Amino acid sequence: MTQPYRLPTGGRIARSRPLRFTFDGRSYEGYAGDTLASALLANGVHLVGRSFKYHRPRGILSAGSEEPNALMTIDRGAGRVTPNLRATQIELYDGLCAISQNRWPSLDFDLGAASQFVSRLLPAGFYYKTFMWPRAAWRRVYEPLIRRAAGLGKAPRAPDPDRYTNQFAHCDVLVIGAGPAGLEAALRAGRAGSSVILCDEQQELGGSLLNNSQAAERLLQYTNELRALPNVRLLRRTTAFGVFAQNFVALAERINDHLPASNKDMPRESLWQVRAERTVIATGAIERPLVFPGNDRPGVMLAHAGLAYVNRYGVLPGKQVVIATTNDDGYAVADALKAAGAEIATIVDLRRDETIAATHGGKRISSVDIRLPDNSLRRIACDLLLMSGGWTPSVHLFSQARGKLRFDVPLQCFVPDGTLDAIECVGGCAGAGLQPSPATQIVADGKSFVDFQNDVTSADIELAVREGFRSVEHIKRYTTSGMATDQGKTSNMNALAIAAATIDAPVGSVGTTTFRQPFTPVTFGTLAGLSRGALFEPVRTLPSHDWALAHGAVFEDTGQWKRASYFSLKGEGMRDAVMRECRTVRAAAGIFDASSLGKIEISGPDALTFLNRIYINDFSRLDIGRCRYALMLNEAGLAMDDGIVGRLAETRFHVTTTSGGIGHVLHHMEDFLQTEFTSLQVWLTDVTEQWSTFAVQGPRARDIVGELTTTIDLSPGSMSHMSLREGSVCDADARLMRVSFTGECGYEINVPSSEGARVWAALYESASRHDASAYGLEALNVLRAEKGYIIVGQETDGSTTPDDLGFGKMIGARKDDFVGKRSLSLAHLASSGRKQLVGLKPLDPQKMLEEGAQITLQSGAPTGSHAVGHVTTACWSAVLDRSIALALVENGRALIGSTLHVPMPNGDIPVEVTSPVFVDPAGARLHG
Amino acid sequence: MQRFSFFQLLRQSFGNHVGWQPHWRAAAPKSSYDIVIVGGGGHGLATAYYLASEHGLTNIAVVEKGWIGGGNTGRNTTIVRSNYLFEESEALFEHSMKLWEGLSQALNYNVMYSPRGVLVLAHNTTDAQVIRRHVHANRLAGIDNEWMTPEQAQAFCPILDVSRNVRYPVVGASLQRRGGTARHDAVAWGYARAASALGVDIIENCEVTAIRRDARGAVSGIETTRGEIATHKLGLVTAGHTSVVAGMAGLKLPMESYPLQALVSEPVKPVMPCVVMSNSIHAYMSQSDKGELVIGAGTDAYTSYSQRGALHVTSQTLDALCELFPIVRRLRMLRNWGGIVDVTPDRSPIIGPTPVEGLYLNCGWGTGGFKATPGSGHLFAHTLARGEPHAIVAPFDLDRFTTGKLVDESTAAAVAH
Amino acid sequence: MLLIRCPYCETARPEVEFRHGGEALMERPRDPSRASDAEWIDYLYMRRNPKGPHAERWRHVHGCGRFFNCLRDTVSDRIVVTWRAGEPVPEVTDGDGA
Amino acid sequence: MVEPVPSTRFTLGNNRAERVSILGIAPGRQFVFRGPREVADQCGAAFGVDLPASPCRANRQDGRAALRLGPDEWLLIALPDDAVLASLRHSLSRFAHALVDVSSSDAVFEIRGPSTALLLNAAIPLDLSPKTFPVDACTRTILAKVGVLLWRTEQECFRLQVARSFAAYVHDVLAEAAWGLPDA
Ligand SMILES: Cc1cc2nc3c(=O)[nH]c(=O)nc-3n(C[C@H](O)[C@H](O)[C@H](O)COP(=O)(O)OP(=O)(O)OC[C@H]3O[C@@H](n4cnc5c(N)ncnc54)[C@H](O)[C@@H]3O)c2cc1C
Ligand SMILES: NC(=O)c1ccc[n+]([C@@H]2O[C@H](COP(=O)([O-])OP(=O)(O)OC[C@H]3O[C@@H](n4cnc5c(N)ncnc54)[C@H](O)[C@@H]3O)[C@@H](O)[C@H]2O)c1
Ligand SMILES: Cc1cc2nc3c(=O)[nH]c(=O)nc-3n(C[C@H](O)[C@H](O)[C@H](O)COP(=O)(O)O)c2cc1C
Ligand SMILES: [Zn+2]
Repeated sequence: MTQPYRLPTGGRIARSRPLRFTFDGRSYEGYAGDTLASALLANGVHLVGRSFKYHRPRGILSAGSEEPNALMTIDRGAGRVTPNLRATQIELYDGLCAISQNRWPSLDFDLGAASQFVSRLLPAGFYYKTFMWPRAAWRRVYEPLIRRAAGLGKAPRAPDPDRYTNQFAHCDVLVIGAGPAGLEAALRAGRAGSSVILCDEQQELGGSLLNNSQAAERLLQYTNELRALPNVRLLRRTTAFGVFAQNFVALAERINDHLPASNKDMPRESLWQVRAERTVIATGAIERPLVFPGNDRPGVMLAHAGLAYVNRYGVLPGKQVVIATTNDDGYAVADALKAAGAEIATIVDLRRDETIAATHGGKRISSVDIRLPDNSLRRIACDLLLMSGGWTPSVHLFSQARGKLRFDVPLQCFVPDGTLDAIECVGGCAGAGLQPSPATQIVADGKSFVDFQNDVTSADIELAVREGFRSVEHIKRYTTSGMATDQGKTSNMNALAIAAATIDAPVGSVGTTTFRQPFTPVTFGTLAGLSRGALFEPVRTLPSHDWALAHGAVFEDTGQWKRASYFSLKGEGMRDAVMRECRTVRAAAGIFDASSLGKIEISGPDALTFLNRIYINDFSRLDIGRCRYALMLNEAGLAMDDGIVGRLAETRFHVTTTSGGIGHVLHHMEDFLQTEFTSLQVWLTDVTEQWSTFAVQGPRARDIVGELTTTIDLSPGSMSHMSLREGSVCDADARLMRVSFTGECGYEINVPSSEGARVWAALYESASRHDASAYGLEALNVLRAEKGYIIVGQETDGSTTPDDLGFGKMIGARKDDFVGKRSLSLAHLASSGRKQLVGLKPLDPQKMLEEGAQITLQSGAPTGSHAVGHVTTACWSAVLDRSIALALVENGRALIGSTLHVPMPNGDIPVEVTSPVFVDPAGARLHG
Repeated sequence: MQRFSFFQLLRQSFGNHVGWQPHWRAAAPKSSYDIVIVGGGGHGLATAYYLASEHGLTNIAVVEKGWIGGGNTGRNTTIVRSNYLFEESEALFEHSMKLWEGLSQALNYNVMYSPRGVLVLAHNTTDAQVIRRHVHANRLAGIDNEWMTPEQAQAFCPILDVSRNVRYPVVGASLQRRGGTARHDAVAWGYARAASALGVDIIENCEVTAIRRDARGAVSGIETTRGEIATHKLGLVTAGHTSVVAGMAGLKLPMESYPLQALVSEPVKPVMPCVVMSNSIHAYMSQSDKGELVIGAGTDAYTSYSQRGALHVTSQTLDALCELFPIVRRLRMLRNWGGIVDVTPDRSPIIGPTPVEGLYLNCGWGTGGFKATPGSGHLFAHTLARGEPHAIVAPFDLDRFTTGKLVDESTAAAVAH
Repeated sequence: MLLIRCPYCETARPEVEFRHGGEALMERPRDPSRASDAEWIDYLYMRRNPKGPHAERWRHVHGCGRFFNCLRDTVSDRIVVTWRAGEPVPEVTDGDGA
Repeated sequence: MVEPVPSTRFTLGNNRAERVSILGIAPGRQFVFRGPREVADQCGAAFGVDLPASPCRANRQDGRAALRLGPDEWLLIALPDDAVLASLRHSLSRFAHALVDVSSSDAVFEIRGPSTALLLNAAIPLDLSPKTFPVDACTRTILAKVGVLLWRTEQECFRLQVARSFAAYVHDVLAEAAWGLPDA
């Protein structure tokens, strides 16, 4: 028979829409409007999972997001496997496939349950006391065993194909929770014309009203009116999971997990990040379980969960019911179940000194032993035990917002103590309308579970206290109570009460553990949102990108930029391509897209003064139309960035930075300009993307550029090395600099970026006519290393001074001050024996060095020897046809000519220390 | 001290575990101590333990304002490694690594040191250069660290995506096999238990509110929420709060306190055998023995003592991890918290004496001091006992800021934690 | 994500538009070359790092680009007030500057 | 002039296209003007549009616009064939200021439709309600992971500028967000 426990009438399910689903491969039927939990109960399935540590059979405890037991894996096909979902929150859809967890080989027959027999050996914290011998066994034996046993569900094997989105939102009032309290708050604000967002984690608005068959009419009125208000946004299936500083609230909306697999034209989940003028927390209260021996058996359920299954889902979770309660709610629930046709076997009222002493049954409860006031035991048969230990307000969000709590004695729980600036709690969450529930004695011989999911018993908590763990935070960590996926929603108050009783301190003074977000677990994908794949991080491309793609470029990443590493012609390998490009540049010329270089236009009457204070150089004699290599330090005196400063006019400069450096450099400059050199009239404009920059380098560079401009006189007499001209190139406005990063005669053409691709194409045509070709980053690296030109970040490492780089003379000696100058005279920065930039030539010219390799004075240096330096750049020089390197070496300049050693795994490589300039030290090519 | 062992466990299990004793004595403050350690985190407790066990000094108190191990020790991502770049740091962290290897046995407390390997990923040429420089430096120093191809890295950590067509491809990685994780709480409790057994007073709920100094300016004692305590040697081991406590002695430090967040996922069956760190994309992850993925990132942008951070920082960590490990996108964040890390200008710790006589510092471990816990305690105990820095910690003195001899791992290394 | 009022844009803006600029009201020695090592290091590295009200700088880097000052409680992260660089520290009433 | 973004309407899934469209448009001529208020007035006079005095506001006239981006910074926008730069330079030559041609820097999108603000708020944390961000409000801000310039030109239309190398990213973010747009 299908759905034997479904009531003939009642509930909010759609009986006209039957749905099929499977649980552990068996097929069942439920209705639209069911959760997986209610549908399983309708089919009489109570055993739904196994506990974390002892693998005890577990049933459904609750009807909401607080569920600790009924965790399932939902399989929606490859990559769409989600572990650890709560059956009480999973909405039924046709074809739903649920799988139980933490059992092997099956839920019914689980070998892991054997751990119950040794459970005596596994009290709280047992693992701190053993598994220490022999030493290596922890890693090899014990830890792998523990790891295999632990963990709940299995992670999916394939990447998640679903998509996620994000929404920032602003409103006057955010209401969290759509029970009666939240609905009313939202209505009041909505009617007053405020913009309102009302969210609830459930599929239907209504909260506790959904469980009340008499309230259906009222609920409908509420929701109809809210829906009609255009200034109210209703977000169902949306959990408010975090409250951050300044009333910033994060919500996770589940958009399509409740729909059959076919419906995929929408994101799976959305992250709402809400800023409201005012937040109303109306998250209600969670019923507390009772702690007694065997309280974890399938068929033991929270009283109001029983009510919810009857009234909301039309399911009778049991026919013969025992109710155990500390408050009057238990009686109301009894009435409702009775009305639905259940037999109420008895009501155990803990206020009358009665308790549950034990439960019996295998995978489902079959009877309970009740200890009567006279200490006698009475066994009563039942198939359902409903319990109510009072209510715990859901103060999680209020507490996350750093709201203060106070212990309420009649309710035996913590409630909000006042309100916060923009946040208030209403309804059950504020402790309003909750049944008083006196503290009752907790009987606990035999396993009485406090934290169901992590299998923490009352004995574990007592043990922790006995072992000296008296702070609640210690007790939590030692026992792991409250650390499971439900974060102790049903257990924390009970754990506290037991701890307080054991320590013999008032519960209020023991305090709670810290509430942290998320309220319920949130999908990583939801938090990542749109940021995925190509959207994870912008890809920035150069003006020549499409051309490069078509010309065999192999790209590499520099920050966000994709830059050509080399151009592979007719299947050339990297090394061949790089060597060809190097030779071409030195023999004819090469063109290189340097557009990623940062560019700043600096103008204003005090621009020169400003530059003099920012760079180590003295620009006072830099004429209009000239440029200069410049080095910038941080205030600690260490090299930070370099570039070219070109003077366009008396009060205007064109300045370049490294490709990654622009943000950083501009920030640094603005910092000094705005807060230190405030009297200077200077303005900085980032023109990085205004200008495309193409380098043309090589003996024929002049011929190539000459073909593209008629307005600029390139003759060496007119435009010598380090000069700057404005004019036009390829009919585009251009800034042309004669500069070189290769040691060859070279130019950098700057044209407006909108013309970049066109000019590049023309440049390539012209270059081709002169036997020149494009070159990439790798060749550039070789060409500049042959000249001993540094790359900031490669030859420098955040501990490098100008003098270390051989730039001592570049420092404007007549300048009183520049950023970083004062630090250069600190003892260590001015000391001898610092690492200095030198060249290295392996004695065996064929031997390549590795970048980052260490350098020692002696050969065969034993382990632990001091490294006098390291290789910063290593490459094969095409023109010298040998291996060369740059390095930072202690006292390096004094060591030129001597031999040092580079220890490698298979032996030392002896190297000669040389000048860092390997090619054309006199600069004839440069100035040619 | 009641010895922990399997047999003890067995024996106690027959007595329903009523025979277990407190791990450490809940001491009340005495009127004076030879040395007072302020801060009951891993470093402070380790210091006390080594003072007692190696220097025979047992009239020692550790005063902790809350519960021991509740600071950064109790909220860190537990990565242990020693593959630092500079010789000074290599010596410091390797000293610690050696102690980790026998720590469970030394303390008779299973700290679950798990040398499962730490992979550091390179995503571009610069990363690769930096990481290989570490590998070379470490090999010379005798510290294990090896360079791996993307395929080798994936073989070691199968859920890693090493395909080339992703936004940040893995171009290589370094692996320190002896690196791994340890159980944070157990480290604090294990040191506390062993120190307590040797006579050290561990005093919880005892916040230092003032530092007393005599006419010469030397330390003479402290005021706490549990009364005054006299002492002539004070070791501040208060991590994120060091500026506050040092301020009580009129000291201003080169230090700022930032929020650093971490999070765990819901537990799942083992998917991740090692620790993976990626600096370019600012994230690192491992899986605890209980099954949660333990995840951390860079600090939040502003200084704060609020022990929480911003959601966008967490989001950015997770988007990066979902790119590196595509299967985790569907897993769920269970808990997200923050710590307060004390960051120095060169991201290296400060250990040693101060201009205030009798006042010693052990702080500035920033985002990466958990791994140093045993070594830091060991060397700081030596420094306190002898009144002068141990050679390994000498380069990490406060003076280095005045001479400019910084040990700047951050700029060179681009790797934290 | 903090909400920070930019005193130049005169509106409260999300934290991601800003960059933290460290402790405010630090004096760079007027003539660094005359500063002693101790004075220089004090400016360069020593920080108050207070627990409680903290005067700090922010830059509205993805907005108007200006540096400004801000008084924030580092325990609650509550922003008390923000003001323009170079202007006197405003009198703090209990209003929320954000 | 080659446009960084093709001037086409991007298709959005389902009926979402009716709620919002994203169009790449020509940036026109653009200049950054920096200088003190007095010079800004001169500049406004020469440009024919007063440079706004209130923060984050735009003034417009006859195809030209002046956006105040910072206390001493304005972005001047003119039509593509507007040769105003030379005359501006001339009128300002006596004053301390900066005037920088940035016409090629940015790509420009026009985003239009009843759900425009909702779409932008998928990636921009700013409050874009007409109350706080009315027509002719403008500012630099953050969209997903990049800095952008946002200007509300009509109740249901925004102009969004971004450095050209980020254009593809911004477009793709908006397209993905549009696909997952919540109900209005
Ligand atoms: C999220 C996060 C992740 C991290 N990840 C790693 C990692 O993977 N690997 C790694 O090596 N490191 C990591 N770290 C850093 C590491 O946690 C710390 O460097 C280390 O734990 C510091 O230990 P400690 O004992 O010095 O400080 P703490 O454990 O913070 O102890 C300091 C103690 O001082 C107490 N105290 C403060 N003020 C007073 C007072 N006035 N009176 C008395 N007591 C006081 C505090 O309550 C605290 O208990 C991480 C840190 C964080 C926050
Ligand atoms: N029998 C009792 O003692 C008891 C228990 C609860 C409520 N009530 C009565 O019901 C009324 C309380 O109603 P209420 O509105 O305060 O509570 P409620 O339980 O009716 O509603 C709370 C709602 O908040 C939602 N919610 C909780 N946490 C959430 C989160 N983080 N994000 C999104 N949604 C979340 C829940 O799904 C639920 O719909 C009171 O009048 C009270 O008397 C009584
Ligand atoms: C390595 C590690 C693993 C953790 N695992 C869990 C966990 O499984 N469940 C949990 O609730 N918290 C876990 N936590 C977080 C703690 O509950 C807690 O958030 C953290 O110690 C910070 O303390 P606080 O949140 O009380 O301030 C873990 C923390 C660490 C450092
Ligand atoms: Zn601003």
